[in-house]
Amino acid sequence: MDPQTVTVLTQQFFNALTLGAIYALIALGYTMVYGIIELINFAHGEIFMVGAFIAMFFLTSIGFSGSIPDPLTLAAVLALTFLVTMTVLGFIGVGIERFAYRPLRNAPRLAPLITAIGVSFILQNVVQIWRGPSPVNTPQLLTHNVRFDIGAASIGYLNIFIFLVAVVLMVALQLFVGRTRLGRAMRSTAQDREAAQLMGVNINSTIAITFFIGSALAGAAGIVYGLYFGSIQFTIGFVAGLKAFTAAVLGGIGNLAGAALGGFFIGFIEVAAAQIGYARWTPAFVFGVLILVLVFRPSGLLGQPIGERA
Amino acid sequence: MTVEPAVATTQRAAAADDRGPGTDLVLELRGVQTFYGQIQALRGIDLEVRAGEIVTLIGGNGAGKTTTLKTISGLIHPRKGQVLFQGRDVSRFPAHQLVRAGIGHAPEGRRIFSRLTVLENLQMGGYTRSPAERREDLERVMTLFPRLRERVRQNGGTLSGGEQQMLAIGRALMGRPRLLLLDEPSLGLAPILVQQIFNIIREINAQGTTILLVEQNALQALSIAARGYVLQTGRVILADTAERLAANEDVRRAYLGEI
Amino acid sequence: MSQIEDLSRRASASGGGARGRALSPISGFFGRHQSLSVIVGMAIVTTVLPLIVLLPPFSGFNVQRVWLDSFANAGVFVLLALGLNVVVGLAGLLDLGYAAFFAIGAYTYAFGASGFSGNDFPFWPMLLVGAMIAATFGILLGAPTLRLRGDYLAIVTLGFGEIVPLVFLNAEDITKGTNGITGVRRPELGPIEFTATNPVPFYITMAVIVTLVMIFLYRLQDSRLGRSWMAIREDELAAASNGVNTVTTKLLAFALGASTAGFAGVFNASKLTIVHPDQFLFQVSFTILAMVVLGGMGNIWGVAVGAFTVFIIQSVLLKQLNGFFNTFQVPILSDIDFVQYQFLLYGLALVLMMLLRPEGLFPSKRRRRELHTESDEPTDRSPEGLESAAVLQ
Amino acid sequence: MSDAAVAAPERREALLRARRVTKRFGGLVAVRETDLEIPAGSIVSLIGPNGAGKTTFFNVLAGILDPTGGEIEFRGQRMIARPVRAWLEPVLWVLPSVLILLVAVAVFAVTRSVLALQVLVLVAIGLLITTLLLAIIRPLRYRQLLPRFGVFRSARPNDMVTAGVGRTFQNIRLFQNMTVLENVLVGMHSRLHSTAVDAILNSKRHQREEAASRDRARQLLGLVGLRGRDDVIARNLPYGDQRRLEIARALASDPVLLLLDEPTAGMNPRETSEMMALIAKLRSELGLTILLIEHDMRVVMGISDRITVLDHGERIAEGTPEEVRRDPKVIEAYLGRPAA
Repeated sequence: MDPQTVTVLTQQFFNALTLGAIYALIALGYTMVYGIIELINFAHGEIFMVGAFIAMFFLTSIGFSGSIPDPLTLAAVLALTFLVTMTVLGFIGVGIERFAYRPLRNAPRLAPLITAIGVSFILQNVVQIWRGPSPVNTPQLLTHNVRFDIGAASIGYLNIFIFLVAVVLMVALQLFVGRTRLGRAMRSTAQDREAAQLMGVNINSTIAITFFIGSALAGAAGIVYGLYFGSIQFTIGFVAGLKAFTAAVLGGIGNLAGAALGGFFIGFIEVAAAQIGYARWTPAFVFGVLILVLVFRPSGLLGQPIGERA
Repeated sequence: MTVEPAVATTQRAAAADDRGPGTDLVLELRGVQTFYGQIQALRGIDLEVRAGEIVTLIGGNGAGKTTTLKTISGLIHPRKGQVLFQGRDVSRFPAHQLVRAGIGHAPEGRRIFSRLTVLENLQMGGYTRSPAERREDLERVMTLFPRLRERVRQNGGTLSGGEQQMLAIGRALMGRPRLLLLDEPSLGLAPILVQQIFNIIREINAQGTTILLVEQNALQALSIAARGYVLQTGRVILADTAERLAANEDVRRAYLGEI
Repeated sequence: MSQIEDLSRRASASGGGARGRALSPISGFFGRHQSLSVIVGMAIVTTVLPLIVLLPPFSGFNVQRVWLDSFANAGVFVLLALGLNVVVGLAGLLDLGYAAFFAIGAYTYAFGASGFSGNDFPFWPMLLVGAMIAATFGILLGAPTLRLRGDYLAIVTLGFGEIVPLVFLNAEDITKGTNGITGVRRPELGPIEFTATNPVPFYITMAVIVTLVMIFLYRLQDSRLGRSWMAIREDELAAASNGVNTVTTKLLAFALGASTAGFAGVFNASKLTIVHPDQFLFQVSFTILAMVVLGGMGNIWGVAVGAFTVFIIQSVLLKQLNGFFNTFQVPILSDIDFVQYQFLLYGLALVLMMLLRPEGLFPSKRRRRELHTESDEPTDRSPEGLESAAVLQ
Repeated sequence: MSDAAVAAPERREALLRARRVTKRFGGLVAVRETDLEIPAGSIVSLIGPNGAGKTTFFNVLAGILDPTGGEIEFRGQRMIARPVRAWLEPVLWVLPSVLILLVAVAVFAVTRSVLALQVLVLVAIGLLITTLLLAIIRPLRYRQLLPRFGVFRSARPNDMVTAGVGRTFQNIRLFQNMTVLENVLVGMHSRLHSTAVDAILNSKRHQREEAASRDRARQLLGLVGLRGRDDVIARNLPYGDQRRLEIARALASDPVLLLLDEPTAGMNPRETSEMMALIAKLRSELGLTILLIEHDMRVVMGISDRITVLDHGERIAEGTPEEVRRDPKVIEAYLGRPAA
């Protein structure tokens, strides 16, 4: 292989990793909510989009609209942005659950699904009215120009940062769900809500926590999306949400590790499609993958066979 | 919640006997009416359970036995009437608060968490308790059910029917209930296991837990219970001591399978 | 409301044939002669509508000609909603990419009869061709995915609904991409002229088509197939265990829905004389879904009325409202661009509808029964719990 | 049951024959290498503790679960076995048309004939649609073709119903919001022939069939004791009647073999003996063969010709009620003491 190709491929590899990290973060929310109340939260993609807007709004309103050269300030601002955005988004998620989904928790399946679509449109249009229909520039705290070299390829610190953020959040989530008392309560609630109640688990707050975490993760994805692409629009949630959902299904819905894996997989498919010159067709590739997975392995790559659910 | 210390003390086997049955009402239902939507399942249930007793509910399918238990444990709320637990009206309490208050419920069909390990299932049973208490209770339950100790790392779903029932009862005990509601503990078990489960129930009772038992196998249930209530279409039609119920002609004909 | 519910339930519980149909001699007659009642109903509606718009306040919005034109356009959406109702309301499958089939029908006709393609196939047979091609795509999409549980299907259809406009947009050589195909031929029928200036032929044609489709749907609903749809909606596994081939049955619903959309697509293309990827975006699928939900899933008349009302509100009233408030200089209100809020309103309407009146404005009796299945009904799960999921493998 | 009835099945041929059926869920073996033979005209019971795999075995028989191993013959025809290369099936749907498409490209590359390309592509699309339709409608011929490609997929539940196996569920699964009559009519589905087109055109055949099926449904309702309840919403029926309705619904498909999953679950002794009488009547009057899962030992011992005992997914005994009752393995694992 000639060096040129190697360079391009290395850089594309890191692009895919970054994109995958964003999808993975969104996919986690889908998978968590689905795992606990078996609802495809259609509004989740829009929550991600709202996250991107809130991060932008927060940064500009505290007076940062360009790159921050000083690493300490940068770290502080980033940490603050993550904290604020994720908290706000978490509460938005909890609010949506409280008012739009909880009343329908025992209704036929179609009802909350339709509500979710309704919520998704509300969020989209509220943002459209708030910020207008055209793309909005986001503060580029960490520009793509800050890079380091690996051989012939140069990698942006931003790519590394996004990847690390995603991995840290995912590991933290995995530990939380797998090891803690609250995580156990979440898993029990997912399996048998009534039995969990009889153990003393407050179902409503457990489900609310699930929404909080899922939405906060989508918020994190929104922040890094803004940082990475530099421009956001009210429509980004819809397509990103679909791709992330595909990622969740691909990995096996309800399975956290699967969602992460699926996210990265989708990231790689997209970058590969762009690399061979079919960027405009990426949604088609992604949904092709979705349909193939559903036909041949509906339980996803890491999901347990559906029959095993008891 | 000031109930916790009280629960702890009454756990001691002696506590109930000291005061003597009849004086210490753990549970009282007054004219409880429960609905599923428009359909009335309970049409005014009155019953009481005293500390240290085993009380059993008998009745055909649809008589409202399971609904009565669900109403007590707060899974459904009564539309009319009161559920008094240790003298306090708890009819509006959500289920998870009643667990803290001291009501344990091993529901029909066992309902163990099949994708959690046996240990995690038991830990879930002690969800409302402190880590130290949980460890202590874990030891107690494992002693009661040695089979569970052998299978601590296994997923709940891989246990046999009898082991699952043990896990379900053990899990309910992990919350240190003052009152344990058991719904059809022998359902679907091999006849050979049924006796074993009843022995365990008796043992739990002897250790100081008050038990309200719903059982298809009315004969067995009456053999270990102090008193029983016969339910029919959501009403109590007969209430008496277990011996007298077991001797009652109508009961024998309708529920004990003597045709 | 709960008391009424209670009464009606008690009435039905106590049995007897006194339920619904025999309420009064008139409704009893129309209950037995559904086709006749549809024909009479549609005839009345078709005659009355052009007259009503001559009266204020409707005459204030538009002249009669424009109104009739809107009604013909509304008919397209009534058709679409009726088709989606088969999928969502009768068979209980959530199709979120329904506009894709609409697009396929429209582009089929655009390829078949337009200046751009150079072909000039006659309109009337193309109506059926468009319907069949859309149905074929419905089958192609449904065959592998209908075995899945409902919400997966929703996502797959959503994806399909994204891909189809994308294909029409990107395959520029054959679709002229974003420009769309213009110069699509209008229908021809002997001496009757279908022109942009004379909406009457379109209006009448549409009324006839809607009448026929409604009759067909009512008959289907009461047939063996309609019962199977109902059974699948209630309990798929039990339906399969009673001999219903669930995949075929669902697929048939899917194909019927798709063909109705294809049919509407051909009609729409010939009426607007232009097809364009933007006509078939997700928003269109969403609008149709809103129409079905608001009208009352499963109720054929209800859905038709719902679709008609929503379309008229959206395409006539909201647009006119701006002009109206501007003319009279109403403070605040004159600054609002109501059309921009359209989808926000749909979203709100969907959410509120599901929360407050999930059976829709004009519900079917059966749907109401289902949706008011009480929330705390005991959920009977077999201890082994395998049954419900097993059929989905 | 008389002794004659007990002895007779030995000489009859087996209506259904299950060989070494295994079903695994992940690591859990629910059924292991279990054999079962149901002689025509007999009543066979499947007993064992919960979790012994009875319902799983039942679901395999009914075509709901694919077995991990073993096979099931019904009336001498292999209906159910472990799926072999089932993933090939969707590939087979599209393979012919893809081949033609490739040929089209090849022809175009050589001859540059646009017409040939268009024709071949059209043929490919037509073929694709045809194969898909065939795959969906799946007439018998198509299914018989599959084994030649090394593909075997078990009969689906509806195929089993068409072949003559009716079933009921342990936890009643009626169509709750449909009327009693409609429930039975759905059960009749596989025996009706009018198509969607018939319905749309309201053809004579359709009208005749609808009328006839309603009469037949009422007849069946009479048989199980639900006469005159046609228009009651199923979920408003009392529990015992729901069980009866479920049986009527299963009978509507004219089954040869009826699978009853705990038909007396949750019934009091009086209802139980009524149900036993009904089951006996189904055999004597309709000539049905019956397989039932049951816990109530009085029902099992009183009604069965043969009994199969499952424990931990394995068959531990098989025989007449008397043999099973005395079998030491059964006593040890299940009964505990000679059954009353």
